[in-house]
Amino acid sequence: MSLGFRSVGACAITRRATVLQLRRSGGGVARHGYVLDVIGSFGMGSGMPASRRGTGSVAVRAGSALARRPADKLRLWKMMVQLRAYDERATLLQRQGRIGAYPTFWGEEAIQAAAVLAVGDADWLFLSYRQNAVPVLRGLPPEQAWAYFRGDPRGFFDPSQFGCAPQCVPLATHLPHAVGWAVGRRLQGGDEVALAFFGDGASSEGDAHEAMNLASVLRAPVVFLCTNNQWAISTPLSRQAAVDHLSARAAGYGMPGVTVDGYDPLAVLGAVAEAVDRARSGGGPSLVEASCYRIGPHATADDPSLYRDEAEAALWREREPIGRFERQLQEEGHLATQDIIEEHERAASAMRDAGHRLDRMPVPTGEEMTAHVLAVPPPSWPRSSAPTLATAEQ
Amino acid sequence: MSLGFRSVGACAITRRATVLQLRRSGGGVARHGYVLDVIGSFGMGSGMPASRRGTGSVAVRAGSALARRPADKLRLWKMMVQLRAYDERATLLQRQGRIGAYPTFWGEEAIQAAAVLAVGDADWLFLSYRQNAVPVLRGLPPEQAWAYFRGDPRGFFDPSQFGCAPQCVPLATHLPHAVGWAVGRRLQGGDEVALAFFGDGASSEGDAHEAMNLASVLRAPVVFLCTNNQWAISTPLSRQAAVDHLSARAAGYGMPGVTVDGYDPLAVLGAVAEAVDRARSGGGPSLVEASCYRIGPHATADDPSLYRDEAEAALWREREPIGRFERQLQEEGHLATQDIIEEHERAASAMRDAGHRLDRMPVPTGEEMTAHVLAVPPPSWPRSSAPTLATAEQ
Amino acid sequence: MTTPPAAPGNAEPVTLVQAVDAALEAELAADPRVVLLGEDIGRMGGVFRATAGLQARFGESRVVDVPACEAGFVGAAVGMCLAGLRPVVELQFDSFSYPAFEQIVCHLARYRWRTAGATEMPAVLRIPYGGGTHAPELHSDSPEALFCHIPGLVVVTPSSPADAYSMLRWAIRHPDPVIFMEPKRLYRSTRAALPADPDPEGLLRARVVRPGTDVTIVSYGPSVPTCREVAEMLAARGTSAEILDLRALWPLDQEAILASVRRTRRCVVVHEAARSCGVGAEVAALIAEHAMFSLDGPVVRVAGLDAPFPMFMLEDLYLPDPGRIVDAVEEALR
Amino acid sequence: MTTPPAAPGNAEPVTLVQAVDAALEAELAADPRVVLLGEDIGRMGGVFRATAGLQARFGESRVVDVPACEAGFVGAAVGMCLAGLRPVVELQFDSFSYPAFEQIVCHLARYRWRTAGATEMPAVLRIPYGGGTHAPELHSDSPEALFCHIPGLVVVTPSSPADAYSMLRWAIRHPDPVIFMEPKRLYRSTRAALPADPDPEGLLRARVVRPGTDVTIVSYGPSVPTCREVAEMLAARGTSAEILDLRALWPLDQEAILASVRRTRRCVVVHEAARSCGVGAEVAALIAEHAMFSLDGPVVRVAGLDAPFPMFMLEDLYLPDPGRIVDAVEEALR
Ligand SMILES: Cc1ncc(C[n+]2csc(CCOP(=O)(O)OP(=O)(O)O)c2C)c(N)n1
Ligand SMILES: Cc1ncc(C[n+]2csc(CCOP(=O)(O)OP(=O)(O)O)c2C)c(N)n1
Ligand SMILES: [Mg+2]
Ligand SMILES: [Mg+2]
Repeated sequence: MSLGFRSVGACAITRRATVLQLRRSGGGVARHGYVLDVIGSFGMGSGMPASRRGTGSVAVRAGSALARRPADKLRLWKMMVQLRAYDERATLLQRQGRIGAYPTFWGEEAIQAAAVLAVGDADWLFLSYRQNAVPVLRGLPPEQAWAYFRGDPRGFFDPSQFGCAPQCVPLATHLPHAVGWAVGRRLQGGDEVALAFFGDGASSEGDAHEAMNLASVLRAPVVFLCTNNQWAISTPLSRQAAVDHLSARAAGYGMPGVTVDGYDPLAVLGAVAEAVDRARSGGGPSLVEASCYRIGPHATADDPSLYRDEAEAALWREREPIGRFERQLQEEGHLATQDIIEEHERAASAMRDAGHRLDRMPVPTGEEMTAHVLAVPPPSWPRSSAPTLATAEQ
Repeated sequence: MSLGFRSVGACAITRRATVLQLRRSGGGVARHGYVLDVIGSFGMGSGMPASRRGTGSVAVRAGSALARRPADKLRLWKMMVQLRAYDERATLLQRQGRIGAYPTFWGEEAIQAAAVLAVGDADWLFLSYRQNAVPVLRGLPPEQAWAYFRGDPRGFFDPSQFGCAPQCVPLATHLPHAVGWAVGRRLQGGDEVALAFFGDGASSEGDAHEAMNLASVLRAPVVFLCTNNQWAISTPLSRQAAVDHLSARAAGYGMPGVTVDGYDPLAVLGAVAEAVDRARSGGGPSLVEASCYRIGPHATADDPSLYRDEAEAALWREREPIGRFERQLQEEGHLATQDIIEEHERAASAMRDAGHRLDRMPVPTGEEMTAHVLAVPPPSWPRSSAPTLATAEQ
Repeated sequence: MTTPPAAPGNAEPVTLVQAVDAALEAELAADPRVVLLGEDIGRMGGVFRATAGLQARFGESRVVDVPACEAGFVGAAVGMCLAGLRPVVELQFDSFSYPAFEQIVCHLARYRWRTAGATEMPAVLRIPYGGGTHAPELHSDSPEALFCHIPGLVVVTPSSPADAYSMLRWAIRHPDPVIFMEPKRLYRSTRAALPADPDPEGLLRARVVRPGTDVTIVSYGPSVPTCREVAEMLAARGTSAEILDLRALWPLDQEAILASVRRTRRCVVVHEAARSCGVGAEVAALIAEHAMFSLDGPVVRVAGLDAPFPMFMLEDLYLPDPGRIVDAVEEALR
Repeated sequence: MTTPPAAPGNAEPVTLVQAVDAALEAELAADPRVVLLGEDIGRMGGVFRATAGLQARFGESRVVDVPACEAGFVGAAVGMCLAGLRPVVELQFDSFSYPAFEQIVCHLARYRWRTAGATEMPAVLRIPYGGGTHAPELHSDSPEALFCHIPGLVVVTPSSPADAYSMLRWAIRHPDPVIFMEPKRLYRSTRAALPADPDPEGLLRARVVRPGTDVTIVSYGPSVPTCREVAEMLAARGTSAEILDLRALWPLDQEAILASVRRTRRCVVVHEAARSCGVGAEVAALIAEHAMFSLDGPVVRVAGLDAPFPMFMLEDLYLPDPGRIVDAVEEALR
């Protein structure tokens, strides 16, 4: 068994002019990695088409301003390691035919972990398929998350138990849910915040617009977190939008918009935490864009070499967040090499065990097709005797 | 018969802090009336909520920069007068029970006439219900336009004959049509531009977003012209969007966005003409917002006193575009009072005649329900013998 | 600010739209989790005045005016259900349910299933539907069969003020999502007293509007009064027609339909929605599967055409009228 | 960059999805007004590879990759029709037609009518549909009946590579909007040679897949091969089943259905879409109206449940399988 992690040892960033431009902050050794160029400056720069002008108004956040307590950093790192272990185990399970097609999120761990850390326990997360492991960070057994990909209704869970809505398949359609949930909680006297993940592809759907506008009109406590990984299956960002940064949409809703480096967990944490605070204190919704690159295929069935240069993906793979964060934590003296090896091993072995539990889950019965469709099934239906499948218990 | 116009004699603008702020340009006697405040400045100004910050990036156009040849101005004015006569006659026809519910556009004549003048003959216009008279400016007999409101399929016309798509009832759904048409014409080697009207209410629909984004990605030659009249039936702009100017949306699509005074025909003409030129020369789509106020009810069946202070509407009524433009043309020496009276009389009488022709239109037959649904009706349908109803000919 | 809605148990007869208003008021008052969402429902009280007075009484956060974004606010209603509320959404007109279709099919109808029963979706979508009001294009559609084909939704429609009141109160309390189709043609056509004590159990059952022995006319919503008229005409000619008002379009009251047609041995189904794959097809199929050999005549459907609802000058030709229904009965009796 | 699509008249047998690709290629080559639109159809050749190689051959402006906005690009297709083009839109999966529903119902289906016949809408919406592929949630729906209920649309579905090829070429040339439902379970299940010379007249007619005398099994699309299998099983037991492949779901080939059931006097209808108000209901209603007294048994429907398409471990239980169909035939023969 491999250790299950592919942290990058050397900081071999090549300055490139493609899709997303990164540069070293301050010119010296990167501490918190990379901050995005001020968008206005490269938006106006060499060779950018005039249509990109509009992005000049996007606010930019430097990851370096957002250091946190060491304990938080370590917690964040452990969550990322757990996500990585889950993702790699899931990919393996798929290759072994133990689950069906699986949408890997390899490289997006910083965004997901930081977002979960930035919200409170009572806050809810609204997920796309690519955040399928986020409920695991909140206690869902991994085998139950995988049961979903095995086509087993036991993959379904009770959202209120984990503060996570189920992963949403139709793009952007969960964003209005986040708005309604947040407004609904506020109406009942709560101060909870909804955080909704969506992708660059999803940003083109009408529901993304309707949700952001509705949230801004109702001043709903919602954080819209866009994982802009530059790809929607085979569609590059340039074919998805005529702006480089989707945070440029925020101004049109009168809400703050910010772009952060999605490979920098502290930058994401800072931006999301600020947006969450603002939402909770009545300041309304925000749009946070975490820029990154979809390093893996769209899903296990996808062959990206059909539509993109995989050498580009390989370069981005070197920038993946976990190795970089570990290097930083080591430099700061919070982590030893041994800790790193042990944590990855622990996480990998927990996921291996979960995989075994998945194999032992009983096969669902046909009754489950109709058991939970309606609280009051019509008289013509056979009454189901199956209990609620809130969690898989073995 | 009244002269059919309610031009405002005196320039009695009160500076008010409500919905849309107008001020005199240059502080002296207004030439082209009023230009919008630079949005950034009043967006940041006294008492504006923080959520409005986003509007600071909106470009602003001064109407005064856009003088045109006198002949153009007179043509523009005559079109406005024709629209007014149509609208007032239609309202009368409705009161007399000769047509059904009718959505008056009283006060929006400057926007509609200027837009039609700004595009070329081969360009197409995509309309909402409130632009129902625009095809008349391009030759559709008024009685045929009214037949639509009488519930008569003879109100349907051949879009290619007038370069106008039929008025669209479901909000914003015609905006993607404009994009597809424009892309389609370009693919066939044409250089035509599509101009699409929509309202502040329509701007909240997903289709508005999808169309603007799609147009910007495809660099489609489309001008999106938003008549922001501050109301969507009973919903005020503040409940529709968290920005004061919907042109703020443009930046999010990487397209130019501009707000102009919708009561100033030359300001609208200038902004739309510039956007049309840009579109035609390959510069992609633009968003032009014409700010105004829905002076009339939503439609004849609506009672605005249920939801708004009609005194406010009355104030806006004083700012209506025709009287103001006439004053300006008089000051510039292009027009005498007698010309004004005569033109309004001519227009009103033409519309009165059209009303008579409407009354003489034969009642449609039941065959027309199925005649034009399919080019190839199924064998089980009775074949229709009715010919195409391209125009109502009497 | 407007006419106060009729109170339950009030002897004062009310119209169907007032009954809707009264039901909403009663449920808003009874349960703080009930929230209304819709375009123009607040100050204005809705384009049909079905929510008149409610925002004034219950405030802007329980009677919520929303921007023009049907997918957005139906989606928000799904989210509100997740937060434990019971949203009642007004879709302004039939055709304006189409932009919310994805939210309805993918989420409202499936969320309970997708959470293995852990989540309830007690939302109600109120949809004024049907023609006969001289309305503009796309304001007269009858999309109910679409919703009947979508698993996970309950679809109901009243045909009288009393049913509107009872069924809407029932729908709001029902734990599953209910598509509540309101026959807008009947909004103001008659008045009736509201029932003091609606029977919640019976509301998913078909109602015998008028008993008869020679033919069963199955209908619902806006066509029910027309069928009643037909029954009078037929009675004058010596034919006794039983009128069945389905009330629930999904699930169908299969027993009531089958029992009636087995008795009368003839059946006509009447609705104004398009014929193909409409509710009438489902009723006919039910009979073809379970009662074919009890019948002495064909199951005849009287429906809208498989053509767009026409411009309103022609709508009387499109809508099932007494003449067409009588012809169909004659066909069924042959 | 990918396998070249099979050429028409090529003796080389191809799969159904290759037949789709070949039909698109042939029409793109034959008519410069044909344009393809869809998510991932360009470089990638579509998630099912149904457009493989086409962008390389015809360029980015005729094989147009679009952002993820189904309403937007179906709406754009409506606009392209107005501009005189013949757009062919790929909706990536069945359920992703729902966000485009308003555009389909309000515009694609009504534009010709709304312009009194002056405007044609010769668009084709290609929708891969149905289950049986172990796909994720909302990737196995069968929404065809929804489209059959919408006036103004033609709805067709092939069940073999040869039909896919001929019917798609026909659909692209047809002047009315065609919803072209592609049975994704059959995309790669068999191979067949493409017809050199498809018969355009016959394509809206039902096809007798296998003649028989004792019972008519009416089906379409993905269920046709299952029905053929059932026919073999029944033949072994001495029952002769006639299999009718509808091909066109709207308009139905009423004559063919009625002629067959009048001959066999028994009928079973099979589809995997939900039962209520499905195509099976329409077929049964047609029989109940026009051939009831020719039948010696009930019209039995074998359909999906009125429940969401299940998670894929259970899909074999949901899909009409030979066992359920045989049971239904026995019921019809009783
Ligand atoms: C409404 C809808 N249309 C199409 C799809 C098919 N689809 C699945 S993933 C995807 C791309 C999404 O890209 P993005 O939002 O950037 O998310 P990512 O996959 O990069 O995480 C598409 C088009 C879908 N799931 N939903
Ligand atoms: C999709 C859709 N939803 C709802 C409606 C009902 N409706 C008709 S007009 C209107 C308000 C539109 O306001 P706006 O876009 O500002 O245009 P205006 O009426 O001011 O010209 C609404 C909600 C509709 N026509 N279409
Ligand atoms: Mg992406
Ligand atoms: Mg408006």
